Amino acid sequence: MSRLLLAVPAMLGVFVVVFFVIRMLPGDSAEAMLGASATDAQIETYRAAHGLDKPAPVQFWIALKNLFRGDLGDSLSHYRPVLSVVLERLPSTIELAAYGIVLGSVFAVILGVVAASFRGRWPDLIITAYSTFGMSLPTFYIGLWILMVFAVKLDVIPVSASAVEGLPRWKTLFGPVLTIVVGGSLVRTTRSAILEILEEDFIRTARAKGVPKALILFRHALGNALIPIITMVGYGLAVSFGGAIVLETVFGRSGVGKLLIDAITVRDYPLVQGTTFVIALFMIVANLLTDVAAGFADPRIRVAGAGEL
Amino acid sequence: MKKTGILALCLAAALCLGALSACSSGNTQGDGAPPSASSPAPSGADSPAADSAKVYYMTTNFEESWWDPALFMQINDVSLAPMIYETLVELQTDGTVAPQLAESWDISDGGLTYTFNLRKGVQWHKGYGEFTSADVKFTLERQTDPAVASVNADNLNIANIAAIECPDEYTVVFKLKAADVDLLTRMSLYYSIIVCKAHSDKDGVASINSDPIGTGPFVYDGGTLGIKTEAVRNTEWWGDFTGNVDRVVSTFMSDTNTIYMAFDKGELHSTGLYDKDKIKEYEDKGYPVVNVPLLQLLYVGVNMQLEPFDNPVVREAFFNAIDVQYFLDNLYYGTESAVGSYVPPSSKYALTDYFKFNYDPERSKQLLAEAGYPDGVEVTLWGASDALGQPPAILTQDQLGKAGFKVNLQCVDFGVFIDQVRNGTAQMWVLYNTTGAIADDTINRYTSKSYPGSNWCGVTDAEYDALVEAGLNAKTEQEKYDSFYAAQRRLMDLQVIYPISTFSVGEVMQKNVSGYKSYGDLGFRLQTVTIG
Amino acid sequence: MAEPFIRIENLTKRFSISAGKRIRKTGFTAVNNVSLNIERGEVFGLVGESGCGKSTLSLLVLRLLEANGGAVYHGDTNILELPRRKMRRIRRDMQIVFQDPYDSLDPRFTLERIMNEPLQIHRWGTGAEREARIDELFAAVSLDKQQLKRYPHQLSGGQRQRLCIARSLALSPGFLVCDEAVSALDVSIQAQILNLLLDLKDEFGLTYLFISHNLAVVKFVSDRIGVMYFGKIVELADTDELFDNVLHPYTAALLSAVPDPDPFSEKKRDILPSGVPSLIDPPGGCAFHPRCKYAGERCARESPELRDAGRGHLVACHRLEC
Amino acid sequence: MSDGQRLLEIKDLRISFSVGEDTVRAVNGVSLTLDRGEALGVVGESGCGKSVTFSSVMGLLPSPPAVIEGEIVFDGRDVTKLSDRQMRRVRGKDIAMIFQEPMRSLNPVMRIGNQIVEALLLHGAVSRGQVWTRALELLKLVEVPDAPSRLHCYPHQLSGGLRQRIMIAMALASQPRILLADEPTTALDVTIQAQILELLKRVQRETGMSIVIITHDLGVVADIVDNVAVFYAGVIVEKADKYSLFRSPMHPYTIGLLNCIPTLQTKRKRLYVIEGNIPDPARLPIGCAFSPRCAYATERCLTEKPETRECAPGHFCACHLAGQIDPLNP
Amino acid sequence: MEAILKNKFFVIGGGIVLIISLLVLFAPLLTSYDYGAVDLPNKQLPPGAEHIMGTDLYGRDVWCRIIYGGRVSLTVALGSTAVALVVGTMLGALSGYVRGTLDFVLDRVNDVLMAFPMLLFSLVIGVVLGSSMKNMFLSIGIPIIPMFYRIARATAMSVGGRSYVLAARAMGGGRMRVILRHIIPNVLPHTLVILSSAIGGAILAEASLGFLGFGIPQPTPSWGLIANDGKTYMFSHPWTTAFAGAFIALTILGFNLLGDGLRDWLDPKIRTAAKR
Repeated sequence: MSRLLLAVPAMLGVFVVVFFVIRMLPGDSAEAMLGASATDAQIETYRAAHGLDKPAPVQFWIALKNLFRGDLGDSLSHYRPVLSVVLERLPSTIELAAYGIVLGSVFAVILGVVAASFRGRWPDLIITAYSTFGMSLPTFYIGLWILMVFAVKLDVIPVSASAVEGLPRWKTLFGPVLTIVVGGSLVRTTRSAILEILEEDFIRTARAKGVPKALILFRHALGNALIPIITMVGYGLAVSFGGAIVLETVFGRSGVGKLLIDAITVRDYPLVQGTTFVIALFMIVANLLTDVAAGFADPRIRVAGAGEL
Repeated sequence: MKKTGILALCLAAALCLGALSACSSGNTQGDGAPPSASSPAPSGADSPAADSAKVYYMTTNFEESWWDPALFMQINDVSLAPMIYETLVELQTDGTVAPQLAESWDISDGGLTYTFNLRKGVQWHKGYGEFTSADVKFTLERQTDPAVASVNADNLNIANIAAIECPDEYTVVFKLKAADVDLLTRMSLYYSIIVCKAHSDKDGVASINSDPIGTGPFVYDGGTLGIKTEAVRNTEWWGDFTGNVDRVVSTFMSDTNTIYMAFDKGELHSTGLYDKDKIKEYEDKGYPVVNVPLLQLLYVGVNMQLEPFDNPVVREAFFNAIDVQYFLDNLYYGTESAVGSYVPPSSKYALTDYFKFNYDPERSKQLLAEAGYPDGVEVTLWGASDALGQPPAILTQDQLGKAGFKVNLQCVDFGVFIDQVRNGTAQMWVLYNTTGAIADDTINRYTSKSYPGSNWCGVTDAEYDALVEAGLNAKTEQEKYDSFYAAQRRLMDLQVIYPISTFSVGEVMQKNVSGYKSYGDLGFRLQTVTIG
Repeated sequence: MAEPFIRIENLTKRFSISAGKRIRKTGFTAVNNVSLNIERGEVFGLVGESGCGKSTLSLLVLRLLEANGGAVYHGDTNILELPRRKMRRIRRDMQIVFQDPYDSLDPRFTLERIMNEPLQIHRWGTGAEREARIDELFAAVSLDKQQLKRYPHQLSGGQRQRLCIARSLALSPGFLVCDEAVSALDVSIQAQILNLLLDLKDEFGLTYLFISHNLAVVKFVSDRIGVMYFGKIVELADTDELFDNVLHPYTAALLSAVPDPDPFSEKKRDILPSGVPSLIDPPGGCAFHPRCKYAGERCARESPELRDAGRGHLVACHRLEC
Repeated sequence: MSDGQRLLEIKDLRISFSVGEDTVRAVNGVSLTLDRGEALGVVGESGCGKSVTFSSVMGLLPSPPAVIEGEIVFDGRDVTKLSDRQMRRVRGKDIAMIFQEPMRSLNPVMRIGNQIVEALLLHGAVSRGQVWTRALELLKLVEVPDAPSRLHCYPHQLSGGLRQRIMIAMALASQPRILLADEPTTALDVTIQAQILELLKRVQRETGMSIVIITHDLGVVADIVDNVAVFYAGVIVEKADKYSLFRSPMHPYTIGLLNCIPTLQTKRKRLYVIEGNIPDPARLPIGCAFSPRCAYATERCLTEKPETRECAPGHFCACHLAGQIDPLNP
Repeated sequence: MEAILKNKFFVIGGGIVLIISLLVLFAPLLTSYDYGAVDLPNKQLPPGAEHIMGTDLYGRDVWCRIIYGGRVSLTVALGSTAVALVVGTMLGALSGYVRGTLDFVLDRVNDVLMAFPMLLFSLVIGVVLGSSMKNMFLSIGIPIIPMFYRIARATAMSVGGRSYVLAARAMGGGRMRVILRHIIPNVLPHTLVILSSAIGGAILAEASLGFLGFGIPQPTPSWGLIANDGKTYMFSHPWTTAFAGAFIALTILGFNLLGDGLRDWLDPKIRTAAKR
């Protein structure tokens, strides 16, 4: 609950930072949008029409007032309210991030557990090497290869998923999600979390009780390892969202990441502010959810009441 | 220890197999014929109607923004626009104009009155009624409407139009203040696309951006700009629709690799490529390629207000430092040609036979030494960092390096690039410069009143200004040609712009696509195209 | 009687915990209005079970923890109100030895740097004088000089505790707090350190506040002993007086609970029921009444004050008055 | 008291670990027996090998680092040779173990009830049906107040004493014949310690199982056990019934220990002290391990490892000078 | 010290990083080509005798560009992570030990930094400052600061409670002295451990920025740029991207193994697990 209240200053912080940072970008929307052949007259008309000629503080005050009314202003490059442009593309990015994180985590946790249980022996080395290697390859590299293999060679999915009508959902997601899963870094976190927990005293008690190895691993060790893993998932979101920008370019998905890149290129201030605001909101809510989930997994937080001294 | 570990391992393996089999099973659902020469319905398209209706898949790789022609900077700002909208007259590839929405026209009292007789029975899309002279009047008058915020008022030379009259539904009369030799050419270009008055009255000024209404061979059929837009064939189109395309789908794809893969798999019927290697590759594989010249020119410009280029000797050295032939042979494989002036040949009033390049790096070093830079001069070369801008920038930097120029290359984000040149802080830059079909803007921008601003080269030459002034106010076409030619010769002599080559796009098409016709205004249109 | 070396008056410390969802601040009193005097040259023992507040008291006396109320007089100045700079000078005279020898030495410091730190903080003497001082201190705690270049993790538990003692004596303080100083050591090493502490007291005329949960160790080393329960001193007397004439029921229970290393003793064991009550909602009146077999109705109502029951034997229990 | 029927026999047990170059010899030839119903006290300072010995009895030492020689015979079988699967049928069923740190020995994310039920179900001691009632009985056996509500608590909601009782309940789940208690009360306050010791005495009396108390506190040993074995540097230096050990100790180390611990009866102002440091298992001296600290060390002690001899009925000692040292004033 | 040399992760990782650093350092000796020399007629040559790793789309020798590019990529990666390490550790230590309002403010700033996807933040700063190598230190460094800040703050909080800190204060040590002498030296090992994965992240970020067109300006070579140059012909002439990608992957693998080795060696629990 209290963390939610903390999110408000963070959100305002994001809004202010973005507002002024983007204005420091050299060149403005008029120049970037109208291109090299624009005449001075065209640039003046464009600036006047979109209120770019007002001084920054005035623009800031207007933007802030609109923000509280939930209006993120109109996009310069899309001639539509920013909110509608962003909401139109948000689902595709959220869908990508969600499937990526969920499948990625499940896949990574299993590999992490296997690696931990075979500590030091060949499965551990293979899995560690794979996960380190997976993390080392640039996202676009993995993405393009997956596209080449699954789309062109195996003809399992279309290359430009968004172009084709009536495609089953999993086909639109297969490429990008596989890229996230392959590049996932959660394997190492799971492995080290489990290794650390296997040293704890209650594991020794469980062995003294005669609990078999697999049960120790899945019930006792994994149960406790979930807490650090979930927090890492939350943190991994910031990284994977960055990756999403690259993924959307490679797989031709029109998501919020790509929208933001182009908005920056054409200096569409309202759109950049709106998109960053929505992304930041989504990120903070996601971090919050992971905190709550971590709290849920750890009874020491969920069930208050200090032990009788 | 052993048993349980293996159990966990099989679990992981099972998961992977499961994932793989799930997709391979997808394969057996019969995803349409593999990409063969016949009708390459995209393998992903499961919709049964694929084989009866001919759907043309195309792509755009830049961000499309809005449908309102008043905001267009070029005809292909929106890929489907040329097929949805139409103008009064059509620009032919040879520069002459032919009837389109206007069946005939006549010019009277010394070029001050133009009377257009409109085609009868032309219907606006989606039942917005018949096309009348009121639509033409509305299209021109909305240019000055602040709600529209049009950027094309100057292109249409609105200030020179005294009045527009509609004596009846099918005739419209333009009363000019002064003679405008290029009015007809203007009427054929993207900024004079006729928009529907009824639509604007009924749904408001901004409605054009959410639901574009035109009179062209294709009708807008939904989708969002920047993601995917579609248009369906206009069965009641007045013109002769010789092709067999029923629907066209334009998808936004920005990664070149993804585009090549989609094209190789037959998911795209055509795509515009800049990369000459790739074009050559497809040509060798027997794909039909149409070379569409663009109103673009690759050039290296310098700012004569900034040191060292304020010294004419340095500028002369610069004019000997770049090997145009190397560009033509190794970068463009002979598909492009050298240029006579800073205005590309495909633009009206372009001077084609004046500037001759000669490449003499030694002479350039010698000149630099004379100008006081015995061991070469330090300069910063600005370029755009996108896939199009990098190759010429790297080539230029390499060649200048061999001619005594120590070049610090700055390939930056386009916004940053524009800001540098417009503020007059960029010494030297290399760029594909876009011009209009009529050269007015390009020639007018180097007059001293435009510095700093669009006059990046910092030219403040009275003689050039006078020649440009005379050209703009020329009474007859010939007079305009003469003064514009003189102006171009004057600027080339100042040696501030070193034109390298023309630039064109290679429209690569699937083998079964035929009938593509190129148009004077370089618009991409499919009404004559048939999918085999 | 000379002015007491350390005078503690009504010292109180409350900790607040905002427990998770409940924003409302709940808290508990770890040290509840404690007053006691420590004479110069005396070993004052403080004994009590874990959670009774004895360690917190030690941190309050050295002002490593800010108290919520009361005063600590060193000589005639109340150190709780001293400004930072003056406080630094007073600290030279008061030092502390902690329980866990592995936790009280910075793993990244060599022994030499550890010994030099106090001298550097107070810019004491020149390089040579410092080296001599360190040799002198190592000799006092019988540590080998050659080990100066080594790291703490290369020493045994006993050696590390000797190092802590040497470090605390570097600025020749008058007052030394030993907070469970021997509890973490093995029995044979414990005996060596206890003897060392007593020798150092005589040699340097130190005053000790010796804190431990082990009654036998406190009895052996202390001149006077205070018994703490639930943040309060429940009984305070000279060592022999306390053990020969136990008054407070809790102290009696403590004595009986200590396992006697003699198989022949038929010590009847009276086992206290349940455990120490939760600090978050303390019982009313005397904190011990829920576990005390003599508890009367007054005990539940009113918390008893420390009163002198003769021969300086202070006790806080209603049973003795009536 | 034991009824003479042998349960466990450890014969010349040696355990060493290799860490880096040096090998840590934790146990250097330990032999002892445990009969049914016997309460054995195992005393020694840290690093003397007492915990390692009984961890190996439970098969808790992972074999790759640990090298185990000698035999541990239980129920006629040598436990050290059993496979992990076979050992799991013994662990928790016939031999149970509780540990020192109650705060960390219970799984923090599992409810108490589930952890007990897990112990019950493991060895088929109880069918699924009455497993919860059996759990409640166990909690009553270890005197946990209002047991039903405790089943649903998490470990962090209980005090140290309560948690140790839960550990004992879990250990008794399938009526083991031996209970190993490694420093069961060290981390507890003295009043709680008294409660737990009383509980262990009562449980042993009622179930008749034999119990091994590993501790460094001689007071705990004097109170609860029958015989005492004193460990030093991985070897048993002295073993006898508690009365003869306390009244007439023979080994100088035992004598030293008994005299250097302050008790409520101690009057002297200075403690008797055993000089020197705790032996480092990685660098043990050749002769008697205690020789560097022994006041009576002779030339022979420095070179020759003393044999364990029965110097008096039931009183074993590993010292060349056994019987010649006056225990009262060393 | 010798214990660490036995840790196989450390040795393999260290080996890889060492080899690559040597290659990059002695680049001038290993190739005579100029990484900027354009030679279009023989562009896109496959690896052969003349050009061991073939040439890129401008005819430049790929092997030469990769080892020179290594200088840029490693400097950017090390520089940016160094910035993040120093700032993150300092602020984290301060915030974790001092707590109070400073901690609250810094924590909120950290939340703001964390609310941005890493790549986006680098991108904006890169464009604002201009993407010279020096500025890349900031544009890639700043988004990584939270990674170090979080670990430093958590460790500082636990170290703050340790007895040797209390002892230092008891000796009269001022707050600054305690932080510099005790808190930071004991926090640093923990942040150093994640330095390796941060370096991996930095190299990837530089590559991704290049891919999106906001990388270091041409013709200065960096691995990310080389991989990006070859991207358009990735399937017809794969070697440019393959070699660049391999070097990126190997370096990151090396640094990560180095980090693993460091963590196992630094974390006494794992190191002494065998001795139990």
